[in-house]
Amino acid sequence: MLEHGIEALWQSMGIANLEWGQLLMVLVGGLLIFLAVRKGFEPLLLLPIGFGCILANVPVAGLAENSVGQLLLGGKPEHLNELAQLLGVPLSEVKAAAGHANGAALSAAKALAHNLGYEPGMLYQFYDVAISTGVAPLLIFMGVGALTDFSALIAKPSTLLLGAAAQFGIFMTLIGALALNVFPGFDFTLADASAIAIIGGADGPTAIFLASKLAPDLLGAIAVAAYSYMALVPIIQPPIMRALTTEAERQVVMSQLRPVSKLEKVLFPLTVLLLCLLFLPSAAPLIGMLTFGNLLRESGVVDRLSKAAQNEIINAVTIILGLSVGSKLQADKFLSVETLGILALGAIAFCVGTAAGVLMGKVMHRVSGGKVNPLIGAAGVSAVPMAARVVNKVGLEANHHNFLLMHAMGPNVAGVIGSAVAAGVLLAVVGG
Amino acid sequence: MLEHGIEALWQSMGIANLEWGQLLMVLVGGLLIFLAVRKGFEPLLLLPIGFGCILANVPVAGLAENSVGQLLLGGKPEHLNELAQLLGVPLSEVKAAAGHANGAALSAAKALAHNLGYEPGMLYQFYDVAISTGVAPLLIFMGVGALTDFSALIAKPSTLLLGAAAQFGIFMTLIGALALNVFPGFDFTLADASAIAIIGGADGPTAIFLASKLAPDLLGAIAVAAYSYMALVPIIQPPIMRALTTEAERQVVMSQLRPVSKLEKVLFPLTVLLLCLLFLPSAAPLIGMLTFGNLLRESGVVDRLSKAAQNEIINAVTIILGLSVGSKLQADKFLSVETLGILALGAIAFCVGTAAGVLMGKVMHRVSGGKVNPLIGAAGVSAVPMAARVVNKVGLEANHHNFLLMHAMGPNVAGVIGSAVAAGVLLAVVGG
Amino acid sequence: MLEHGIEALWQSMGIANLEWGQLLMVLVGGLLIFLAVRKGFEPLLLLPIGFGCILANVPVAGLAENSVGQLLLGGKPEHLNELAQLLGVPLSEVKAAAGHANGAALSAAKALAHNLGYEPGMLYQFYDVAISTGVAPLLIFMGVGALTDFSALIAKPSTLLLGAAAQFGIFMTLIGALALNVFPGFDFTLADASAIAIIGGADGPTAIFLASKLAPDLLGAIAVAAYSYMALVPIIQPPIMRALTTEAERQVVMSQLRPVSKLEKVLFPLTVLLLCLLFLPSAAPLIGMLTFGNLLRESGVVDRLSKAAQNEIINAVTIILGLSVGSKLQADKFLSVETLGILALGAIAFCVGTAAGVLMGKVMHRVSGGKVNPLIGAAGVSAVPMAARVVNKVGLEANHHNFLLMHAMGPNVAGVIGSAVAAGVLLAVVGG
Amino acid sequence: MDSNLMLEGVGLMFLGMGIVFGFLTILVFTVMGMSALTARFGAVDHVEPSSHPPAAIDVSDHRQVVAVITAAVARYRASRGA
Amino acid sequence: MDSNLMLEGVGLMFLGMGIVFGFLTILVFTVMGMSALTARFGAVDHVEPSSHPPAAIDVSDHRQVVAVITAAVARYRASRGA
Amino acid sequence: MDSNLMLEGVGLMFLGMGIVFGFLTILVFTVMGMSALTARFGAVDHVEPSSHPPAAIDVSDHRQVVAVITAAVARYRASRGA
Ligand code: NA
Ligand code: NA
Ligand code: NA
Repeated sequence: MLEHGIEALWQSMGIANLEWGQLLMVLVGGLLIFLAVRKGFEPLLLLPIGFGCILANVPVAGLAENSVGQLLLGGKPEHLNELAQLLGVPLSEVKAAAGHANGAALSAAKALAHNLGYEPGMLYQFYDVAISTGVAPLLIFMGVGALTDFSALIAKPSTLLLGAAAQFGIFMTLIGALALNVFPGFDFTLADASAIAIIGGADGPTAIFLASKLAPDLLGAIAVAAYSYMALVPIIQPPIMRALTTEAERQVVMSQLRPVSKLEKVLFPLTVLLLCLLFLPSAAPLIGMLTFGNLLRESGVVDRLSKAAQNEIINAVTIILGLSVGSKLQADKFLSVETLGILALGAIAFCVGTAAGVLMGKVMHRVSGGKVNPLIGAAGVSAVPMAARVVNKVGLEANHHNFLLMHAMGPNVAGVIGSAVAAGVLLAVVGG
Repeated sequence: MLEHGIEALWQSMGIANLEWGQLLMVLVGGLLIFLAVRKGFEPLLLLPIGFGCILANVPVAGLAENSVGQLLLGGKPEHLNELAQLLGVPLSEVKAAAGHANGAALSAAKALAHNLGYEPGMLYQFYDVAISTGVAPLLIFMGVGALTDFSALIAKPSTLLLGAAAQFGIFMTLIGALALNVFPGFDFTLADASAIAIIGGADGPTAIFLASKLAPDLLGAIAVAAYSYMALVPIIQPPIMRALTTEAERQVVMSQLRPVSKLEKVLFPLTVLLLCLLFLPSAAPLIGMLTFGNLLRESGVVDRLSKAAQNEIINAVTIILGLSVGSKLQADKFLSVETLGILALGAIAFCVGTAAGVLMGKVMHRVSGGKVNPLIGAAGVSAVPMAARVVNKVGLEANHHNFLLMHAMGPNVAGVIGSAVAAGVLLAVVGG
Repeated sequence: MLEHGIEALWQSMGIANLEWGQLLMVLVGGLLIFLAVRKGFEPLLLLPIGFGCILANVPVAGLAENSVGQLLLGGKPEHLNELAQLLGVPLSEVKAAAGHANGAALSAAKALAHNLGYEPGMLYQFYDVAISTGVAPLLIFMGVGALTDFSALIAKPSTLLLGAAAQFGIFMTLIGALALNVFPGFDFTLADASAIAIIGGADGPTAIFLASKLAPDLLGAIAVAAYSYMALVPIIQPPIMRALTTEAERQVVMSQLRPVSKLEKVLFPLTVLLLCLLFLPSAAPLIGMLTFGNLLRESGVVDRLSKAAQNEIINAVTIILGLSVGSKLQADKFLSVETLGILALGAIAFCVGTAAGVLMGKVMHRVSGGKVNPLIGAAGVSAVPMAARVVNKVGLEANHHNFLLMHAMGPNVAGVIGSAVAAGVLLAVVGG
Repeated sequence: MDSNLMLEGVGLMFLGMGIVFGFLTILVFTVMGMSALTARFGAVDHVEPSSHPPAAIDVSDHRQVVAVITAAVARYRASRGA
Repeated sequence: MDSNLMLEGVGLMFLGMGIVFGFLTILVFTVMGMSALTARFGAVDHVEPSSHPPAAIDVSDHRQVVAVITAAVARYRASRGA
Repeated sequence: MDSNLMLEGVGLMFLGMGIVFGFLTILVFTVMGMSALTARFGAVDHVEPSSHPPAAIDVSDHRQVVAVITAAVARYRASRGA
């Protein structure tokens, strides 16, 4: 048994099993960590995602595999035989058959593997608990609600329209994804295209939540694209903002926002929830948790819970969520031309969303008789608070005394609501 | 498919599906939030419960439904057929049959729905993980233990008898619940009556724990009643206290409590645990976690863990617990005459418990030769620390220099142990 | 039914059911708590373990039993009959048969008990979620990574060899465990022996992780031994260190360590991970989480997450982990001659590991031309940071100006990596 | 088939943007109405200080916070002295 | 049937109050005994300062606390200065 | 059988110690190489201060920390005054 042991050990070594794809994905993971650590690209998410990516591609270990995957990876021949028998295929096709199994067959295969003593890998368990259930992105959304001050939006509700316009990036991307199907190698369903499109929402938890429901296989690429482009907002947005506005428009100084009462702040999340209940129940998980977190914050009577949502819970969940997303960056799923398509579409999504927001800003500029600086429309893509800061910066370039930050916060947080609404529409129509 | 999409979207809108019951429950949820935020009614629990109530009654979304409920809500005809076939009923009766399924049939129906791709709603998942398992109320009880100083009780153990007497409210309520069965519309089993009775324990986690074991369908109403009346303690108790005591009794000044050594504080939770082990193992989960939390606190060597139990854990669990309890406030379960009965019985429970505590206080007043102020008996209902503060306030009315707060803390924390013991009895006899 | 109730209550009392073994285990739990609280023996773990031990041995309650165990404990006769039928044994043998069931039979028995309404006990649930899955020890290992500063090791990587040598304690113990099989009452398999051997790693989470995979039944004894001996390091190590070194060797003053750059600290965890990926994927869960935690710490861009890993997460997980380990201290499993063997082997493991580390230190002393103080080899067993402090203390005895603490930190943290590597080898060869 | 899918996508785009704009426009007016109502009943805008601090579980909070801060400040001073 | 249930309820009431009083009465005496024993062995009532701080995982705690507090106090001052 | 198991155990010991030493020896050299490379590119050793604080979710963090500390210090003082 010892020779068998040594042989087993050698067979268990990474270098004896490392595939090119896995090596490439390890480099991708390293790149994500590099971007997070050295370039400050959304490190709270991209560092765990990058690390999870490396772990998911450790050969043999199968950290991102379910119990059936573990059986396939290191299973004894008799166990593989049992699995083949269960799936009704010859032994040579068991791997492919298991990969395509779903519904009752997958459940049965998992039960068999579990009874034979194979347990799912660590990252798979994280994914199963945190993302499959939808719980992790929703808890993060609750934390976002508890961290967000909607005052600017309440003071000037018309900025909600800027948050609406910027969602055009989502739907243009949807068209783009379907258009890509004319190229060989692309075969996006309407569900796939919808999941990809949500990148244009510029909102991480919403993107992860929707992708986990509509296209789990693409989740890794979608999350990476969403967070990467959010980090690139300061580079992507300014040229578009400058191209679409005149110097005079950019110089517009906006009047100070009125103060907002505590009661308004308490009623705002309840108002949003009520409208969601009446008109778009499919957005209820997202809008519900966002407004719940915000109510914890604004009610003023549950500071313990508000702080927990803003700190302990969001931090712990972010760690698990990041590793779980990373688990979807397995070579065989990520290394495809579709991923390149998703990355390209993501860039388009941000550009179109920004442009749509700015154009809507120009409309409001006209309608308001010049009181609205169209730049703030760019903040409608969300990417809170980076997009608002970018608006402020571009505004300052045009007029050194023009601080647009607070005015951009309105469309900025409106964009969060807007993309949750868009996600609700996609879930209702495509996910039904 | 697009027309189908629009049709699906309209069908998916809340206003097209909102039932009267759901609308009413949304108002109930709003009322709970109002009481929590504006009136300070136990906001840590009632705010999440109220919000969970609204979410649970969002039409179509089915946030509080299990996977079978999701299938029934939005399932394709062929899937409904499969379910009907599984349950052995015609298609027209599948909803009713699924609602009554339990045991193996329910397991099979859930497996079918899961294999067909239906996933339980967010709130159902929270409930399933947090309350069905009993874990959330027990973790909160651990936190209560870590937050509670039993010194006053150790200094004067005889006050435990006051905590015992106040549990009479529990058992009178049990009789009351059974008596209600003479009215049409009421059909409480012994298990139902026991779960309702525990409201008299004036202890939230104990009530939720017991109700989840004995009468899950009534859990929502029971939890709402328990926390609401706990918030009303300053209004409910004083008249009863004044009616049952003489001015002279209320003026009794009690001698200062002796200091308690650190060793006593460490041994106290172990002592309680040991008695529970010997005499009432069915109370072991509750008493075990309470004394564990208290040992973390008093041992002085695990401050990291004690602080975690008092803060991070209890806060995070409270959020999930509150939303989970709210998920049980679905219209079809909550809107019944039984709920009104539970609310009425809850009021009786608090009144009887207070009265029994005060009367026992009078007994101790006599026996001790006038050294005990009978008011402190009212604190025996627990509702820590509100009941003790009420005692202090009523005592100060009678004698402006009579601070009873510390003396009332003894029966107050004794009431926590007392109601856990009562819960253990009910579990052993009724839950067996 | 009331007489039945009283009878049921008496039958449900602890004193009517307390077995000698349970009483003994309650005393063992009390002893662990005493050692934790009064003697400062690793209280963060031993206090929860001790408390969990008492809870697991509460008679009747079955807090550490799965749903099948609950059925056996308090099941109705007809349910016991169903179980016997399922297992294909007569009613009289159902207890034994259920105890030995595994694989598909166990799954079926659990499903039956669940469908009949029996739910697993609280501690069993904790164990199932926290340890069976491997998640809790891995999250603690992440926290250890986030709390550990590897600077000393990076400054002097050759000290890794001291961490390697000290793992000899592990493999000698493995031989010892197999040798015990010559005595009646011992029947350790290679998996059992491997799980026991890991005590020599002097690393709690690694020991719990490996034992949960290779020998869950022995996990309680292994964890207790590991943490107890870690607390005894200041007593166990010094005599061995003095016996194996000369006064002159102990007086060696080592040159100050070079400063380590931030970039090195960031690259170190990635380097370790890469080697693990290439050469020992079976250690990937342990090494992965350790290096992930360390990267969170050193990257400097995710302080929120690093603090969460060091505090909230590790504290909450420690509480659950401790109680879960305690649940494995049930009388029928713990009270056996094998436990005594494990305790004896654990002592050997620490002694041999210490000796091997010191001897390797002597080799490095020679090779380096006397620059290395051989005492620091003793820190290679890990037991961070206690072993390093012991080295410092023994060094100071020999030379009052000889502060070895920083030099001992290198081998000390190397020992953590070393035992994770050893665990990986054992998993690959034995667990395959 | 493909052009069919494309058509569906375009339809979804119009539908989606319509609903997003519709929903947020309704929200604009609802928030305006809410603010107007709030302003009218502005007198009640101060949460009455609840006479009874509500949280049973907060019983020892205050003392703990003080203790934690005391310890923290002491350590901070010690660390400055060191 | 109903009156039967009622009878059971009354029985449960007596049983329950009996056990609650019984349990807590035993607890009264046990706690008294525990306190008496404790007083007798009062000399050992001070936890000996453990010579070795026990928590392996606490290694960098102190430094971190100091760092956190230092940062916090600095921010506090900055915020006052602002 | 038993001696067979013993043999396996001895084999596992040699294998295990071999791999532990092998792995850690490779690690020694890799870390040395890493440090050498790092020293060569030491000029880039300072993380460029990212012009955009990255965390969307940190938006209100600073203000909260200040608020918490302010409150804490106020309580601390109150507790000293008391
Ligand atoms: Na958005
Ligand atoms: Na009570
Ligand atoms: Na070690």
